[in-house]
Amino acid sequence: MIRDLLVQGVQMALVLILAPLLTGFVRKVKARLLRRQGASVVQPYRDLLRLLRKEAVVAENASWLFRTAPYLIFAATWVAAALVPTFATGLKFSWTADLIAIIALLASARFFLALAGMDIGTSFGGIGSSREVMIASLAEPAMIMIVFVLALVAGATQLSTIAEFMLSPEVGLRVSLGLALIALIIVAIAENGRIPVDNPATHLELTMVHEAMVLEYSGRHLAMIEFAAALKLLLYASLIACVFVPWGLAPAGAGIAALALGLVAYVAKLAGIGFLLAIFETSIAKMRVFRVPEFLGGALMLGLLGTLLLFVSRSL
Amino acid sequence: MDGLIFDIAHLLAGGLVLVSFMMLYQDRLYALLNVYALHALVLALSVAWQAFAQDAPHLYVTALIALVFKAIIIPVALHRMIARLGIHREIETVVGIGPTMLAGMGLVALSMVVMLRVTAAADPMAREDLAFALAVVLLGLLMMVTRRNAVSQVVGFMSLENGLVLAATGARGMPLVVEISVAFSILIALIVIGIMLFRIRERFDTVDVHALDRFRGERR
Amino acid sequence: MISVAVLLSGVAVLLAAAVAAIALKHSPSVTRVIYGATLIVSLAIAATALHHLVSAAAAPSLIALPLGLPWVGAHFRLDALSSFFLFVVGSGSAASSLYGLGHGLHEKAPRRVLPFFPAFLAGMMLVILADDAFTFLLSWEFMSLASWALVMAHHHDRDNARAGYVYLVMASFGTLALILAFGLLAGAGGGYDFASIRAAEHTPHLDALVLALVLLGAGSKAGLVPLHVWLPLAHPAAPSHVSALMSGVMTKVAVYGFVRLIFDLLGEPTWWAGMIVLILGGITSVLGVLYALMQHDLKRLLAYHTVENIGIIFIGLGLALAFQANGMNWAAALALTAALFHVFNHALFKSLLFFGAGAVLAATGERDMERLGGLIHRMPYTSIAFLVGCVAISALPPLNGFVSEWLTFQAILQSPELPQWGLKIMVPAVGAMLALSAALAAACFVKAFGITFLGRARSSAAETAEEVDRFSLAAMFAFAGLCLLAGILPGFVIDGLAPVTQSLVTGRMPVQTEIPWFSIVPIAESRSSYNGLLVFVFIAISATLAVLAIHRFASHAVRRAPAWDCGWPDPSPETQYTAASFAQPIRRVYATYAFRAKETVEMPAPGDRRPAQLVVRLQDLVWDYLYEPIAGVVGLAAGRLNELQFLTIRRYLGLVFLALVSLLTVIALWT
Amino acid sequence: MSGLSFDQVQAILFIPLAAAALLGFIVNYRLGARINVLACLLTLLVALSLFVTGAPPVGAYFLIDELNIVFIALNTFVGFTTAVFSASYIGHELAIGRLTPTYLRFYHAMYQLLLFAMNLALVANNVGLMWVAIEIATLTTVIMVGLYRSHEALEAAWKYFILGSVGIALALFGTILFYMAAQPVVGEGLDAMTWTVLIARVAEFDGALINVAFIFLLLGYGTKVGLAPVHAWLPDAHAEGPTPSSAVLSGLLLNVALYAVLRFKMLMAANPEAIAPGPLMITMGLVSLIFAAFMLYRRRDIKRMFAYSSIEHMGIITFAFGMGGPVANFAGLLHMVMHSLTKSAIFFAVGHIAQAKGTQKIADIRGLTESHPWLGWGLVIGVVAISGLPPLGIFMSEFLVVTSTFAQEPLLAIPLVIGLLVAFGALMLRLNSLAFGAPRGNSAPVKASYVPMYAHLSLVLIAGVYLPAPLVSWFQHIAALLG
Repeated sequence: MIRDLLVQGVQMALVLILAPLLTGFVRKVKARLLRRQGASVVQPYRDLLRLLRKEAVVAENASWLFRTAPYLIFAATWVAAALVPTFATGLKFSWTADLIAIIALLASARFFLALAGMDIGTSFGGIGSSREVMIASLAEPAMIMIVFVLALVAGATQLSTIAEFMLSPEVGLRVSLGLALIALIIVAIAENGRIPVDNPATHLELTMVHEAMVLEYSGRHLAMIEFAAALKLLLYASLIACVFVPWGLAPAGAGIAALALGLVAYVAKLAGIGFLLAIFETSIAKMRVFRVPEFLGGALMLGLLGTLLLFVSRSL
Repeated sequence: MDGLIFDIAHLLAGGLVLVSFMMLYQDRLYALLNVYALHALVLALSVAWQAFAQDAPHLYVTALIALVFKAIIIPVALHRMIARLGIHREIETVVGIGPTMLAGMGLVALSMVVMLRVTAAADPMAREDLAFALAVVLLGLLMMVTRRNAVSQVVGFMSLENGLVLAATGARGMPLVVEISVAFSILIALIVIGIMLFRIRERFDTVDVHALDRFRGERR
Repeated sequence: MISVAVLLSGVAVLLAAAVAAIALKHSPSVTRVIYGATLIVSLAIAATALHHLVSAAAAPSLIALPLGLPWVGAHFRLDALSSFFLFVVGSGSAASSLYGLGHGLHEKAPRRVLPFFPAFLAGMMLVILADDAFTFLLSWEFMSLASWALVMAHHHDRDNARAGYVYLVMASFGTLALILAFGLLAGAGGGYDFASIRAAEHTPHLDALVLALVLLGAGSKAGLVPLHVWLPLAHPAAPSHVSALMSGVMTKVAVYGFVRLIFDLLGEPTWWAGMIVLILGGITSVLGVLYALMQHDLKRLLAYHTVENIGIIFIGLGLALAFQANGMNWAAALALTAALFHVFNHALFKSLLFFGAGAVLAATGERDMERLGGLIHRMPYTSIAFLVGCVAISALPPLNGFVSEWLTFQAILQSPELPQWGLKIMVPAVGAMLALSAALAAACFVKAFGITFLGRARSSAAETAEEVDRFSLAAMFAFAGLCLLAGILPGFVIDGLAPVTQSLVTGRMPVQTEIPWFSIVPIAESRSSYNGLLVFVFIAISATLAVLAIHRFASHAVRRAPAWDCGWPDPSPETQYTAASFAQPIRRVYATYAFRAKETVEMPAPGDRRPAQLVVRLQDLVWDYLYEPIAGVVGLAAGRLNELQFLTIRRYLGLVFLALVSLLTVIALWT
Repeated sequence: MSGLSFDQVQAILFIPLAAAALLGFIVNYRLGARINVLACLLTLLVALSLFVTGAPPVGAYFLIDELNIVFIALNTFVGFTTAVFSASYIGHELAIGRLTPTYLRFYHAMYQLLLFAMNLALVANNVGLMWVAIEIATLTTVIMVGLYRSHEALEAAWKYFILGSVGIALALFGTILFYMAAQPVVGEGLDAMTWTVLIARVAEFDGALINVAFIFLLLGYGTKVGLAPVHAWLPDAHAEGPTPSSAVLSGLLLNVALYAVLRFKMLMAANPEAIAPGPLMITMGLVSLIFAAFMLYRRRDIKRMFAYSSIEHMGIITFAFGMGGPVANFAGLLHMVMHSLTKSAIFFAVGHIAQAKGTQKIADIRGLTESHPWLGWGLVIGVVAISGLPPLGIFMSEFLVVTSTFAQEPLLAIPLVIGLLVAFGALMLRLNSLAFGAPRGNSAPVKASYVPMYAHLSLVLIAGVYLPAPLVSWFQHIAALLG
């Protein structure tokens, strides 16, 4: 019992600790790929600490929603991230939320973020919010279709169960899973506001989505939002790792050694995913906002196709 | 004797249909009225014959009404009215005389077909009478429908009514025949008076029914 | 016997209240008296229904009165299904009455509202209690009529008059369809009481016709696309607490009608019935939310959104039919539970949102979102309640909307075990539609809340708005609280629904309240589970932790400053994003196909001083291609036939003549 | 006992006749109106006493059975309420000078004569006598329709007169044919026209002959019922006559003519060789229903609109009787009673509305529920009732008609339902503008008698929810009689 709680606690702390590191790592790799020196991988930690220490400048007509939203967003994202198996499955509270609920938790976070963007009543806030919900309106169904594929393959929406199933030999190679993986990557890119959907580094007004929403934030509020963004990136990376490269995951009730092994494997997987992400981002240009629906619509179609193909392959 | 009675009744009823055709053929009002008087005369004869044949003296009253009222009073009254009101002497027909006659033929055929199906158990005289009466009724209605002039419509109605009387008298022992013929005479009188009234009130230029329609409550 | 008698006497009190409202119309306290009475009666009815639902001895309670159709009588019955719906109706009515206690004082034409409000409640309750076809339809149409009168309360507004007209015609259409359905079900024998309908054998081709007619009848009342057109016109036109009832509760009565007829009376379903309902539900949910997104009128947006939720409910019902047809009773129970749970949820949050919209309307006199904004400052409590409603309706955890959608998804995931290919393929596609509509719903309510309550005021009315009265707030917070409760403790609701599913599809979900930590598990824990309570607690703890930690160890200083806005702040509220501009990206992506949206920019020539204009034209294809042609045909026929009013006497005689000759010909040829 | 009963029948006929004669000499309008009401009340009481004493034995000329006692009760009741309404209506017309006492000289006498004629038609055991009575009724109403002596009124009366005369002629021909059919079987003379004799022996009649007879009777009396396509007199006569006469026309005269059709339908049904009368009646009923439903849309005159609504409902009733069977016949009877009560209530409302607003044009009347709440809501309830919405009585009859049709002939239910819906759409469209919206035109209160209107409407409301068991079993009995 205590041990279960402990493992769960470790997981919660782990995602918190690793999230900025992953962001820093991606930035570092990107910089190196561009033949820049780049900031240190721990730069995000420094940024967060700096922001936390500063006083928050809040617009005059900001409401209570503006000030509470960052904490809610952070909390929802953190809870979601903590529920994804990272180094071990069968966590104490893993049954609290299945994959659909995790996605919905992220949606809650986005809901408040979009509202916060509109609170001050500026045109940039509105532009960001409206684009964000438009993108989400496609990304979420695409994600649900991915969940369908996984759930139909594994017979469950519980991530631990899915991961365990993926480890078992009966999975085999399936076209549907490949389609789901591609779709998941597309969704992950869109959800995290990475190139080519959004550019986390831009402040060019007409192209930004996420940054436009958080334009008015500063100080600790901004820190919370940035932290949540980093957690979200980590969450998606963990999700891909846990579902598609589940090797090394410690099963429920595993010993310390297995846990340690899982931890190492997890960090390695994250590094790999971060590296691939950086390569992908440097090799591609940002697309126009209204190309994004087509991009995400592709993901939705892939997910649906994956589901349908599953029936074909099952009945054969 | 029976054969002769039947033949004469048949002849008179057939004559009534024939006169109905003659009315359809007329295109001048005075002539129409004259033919109508003939129609009424034939009816009176027919009714009288029925009274004799059925030995029903009360039918003589009906025959008398037909003779006096329909063959004399009404035509004369209409004559004078036409003269006084200066109505067009021509009858405006909706379809030509020819097609009307054709339609009339069709109607007579129809009434024969309809009536002769009646089982032979029925009194043959009544059967023939009914067939002719139906033809007269339909021809009268056809006349009302194909004539624009109110006077000729009234004449059409009156010939229709003659058909009814023919049928009623043909029906052996039918009660209330006299009463009905009186009631109808009153009805016709009212219609004629109505036409006069409309004229006298000088609200309508002619008694053409067209003029009435101009005063419809709900105009397009 | 006892409980249904109690409920009927409650309904009688409501009807008496309607009469009293007419009698007391000059009394100054009539508003308080009537709403107070309806509040008490509704609460009592809801409590009785709940008691019947949860009490173990849930044997149906029957009563027959010598009213209604002479040789049938008026039968009333309280079983699990009706007690659940009666609870929904009762609680919705209670909240609405509570709201009316305060909101009703703003009413400009109370005499046109007060008599009909209790009558409307009584009508809805009678529909649910009715146990024979005649009583059912009588109450059904009475309910429509009473709500029509309420829609016509503000009859000076031309739009309302039109709304009332369209509403009543559609309602009558639906009733006629239901009459036909009952005619089919009862058969030539004329056994109009439900017991004999249930006992009768039904042939399959009859099933199809009954299904079609019930979809027309109940679907038109519920607002299934393409029969939804009256709904967004009529619901907003009524006074707000009535809108809440119409949207939140009356549509549920329609769902009840569907469930009662199809699940209960028709008996064993066929799989394609499920498929049809499923497809209709999917289309309805997506189109409904897209319609809603395009609206700038707050109440109309909510009304359109009702269409979406009805779609979700029908998806659940369709799934239940499909599973039941294949003997998968446990899955059917899951799907039916999901649908009924959503019925309950939607009643809660849609009423809540309409209450909020009514509060905004009362405070500002505006329904147009383009003239609102910044109300979070002026109406803090309303905005909190409204926000809860928005989160709940957007199906976000940890509130209740998510639970029912999650259950629906879980039901969808059982589809591989269905044998029919059509269903196998259609169910995931409908799942995608459901996901799409859920995501769009979130977008829709970001817009609704963001434009109305956030930002800066767009009109002086919004700038000077005042918080509404305590009764209105009490009603809103009561339902907001229920939304949260149902969201974090869904197991109780699911268990409460078990008798209903047991009676309809002879299956039930596993007992939830015995699972530790109040988790819900539809099938097995390894497959899927959700725990709203823990999610709520975790979020609360983590947020609190973050706040405490940051305020303790880092900074808690706040400085107020002008908005940054990338260095270009503009004090004019016009520079804000509007409702239309917020919806623009979504309009571009979806509405181009769904509504043939066209944007045209009118750019005046240089030197011309007119402002440039962006005109957006949306076509409602359903209206244009379904209802306009029908209206056209009726108009054409009326125009053509109308010439028969203007014939001459001669021509009329001609008609008589023709009729006579043709009948004689028929006789001549016939025999 | 029998002597007493026979007196009742005589009284039903004698009271109106005597009152008519008396009223012919009374110049004073107020006195006339009072005597009129009183005479109607007396007749009503006598008619109601029939329920207590039971049906008297059948006579050669007069007959009281389960079927016509309904009609008689309805006739005398609506006659009485209309007389009450008429008193206040005509009073107002005199006050504003639209009518002068000269015009009204024989109004009340005519009213009583009309009631007499209708009662006579109902109690007649002789088809010839029935025909005579209906002709008298027609002539009387022609004069009442022409009461205002405006162009429109005279034209309407003229149209009614001509079309009615042709109809009457056709009906007479049909009657003669029936006599001809009966004569070989029953023998010559009165017996061959006595209904009770006919119904007993009709099975032996010549089927082909009574087929033709029925066509003439259906068209002839159908003209009076107002069935399309022989309806043409009806809208104008309703629109242009004084409103009490419209109420009596719609509420009573149409029923009386329908009663005549029903009597012959019963005869037809009893003859094995004759064609079933059902299809003919169903066709005419449906044609009337659908035709009138569409005609409702383009109406600009409020009274003419409700006249078309009468055609529509007569269509439904004829349809129901044509369908036959216990349920449909029951529904037809119920519908007929409900329609009479509702439609006359509507005409009561409309009459006062037209007086209040000074116009019958729909476009000029608006917002009645606001300017004249009692009249406006009365109209709303009336129209709601007439369009078949619950909880009013017509809903029940329409429910029964539709369901029984659907059970017997599903395909026929479709045009029926379409017709109902189209008519509903039209009525509601007009109701919307009449009763709601900002009031237009004169808003001055009007002196009106609301009692008849609301009395009718409450009866209709009660019937919609609760029909007393004796009434039901009685109606069921008649329905069985009708076959």
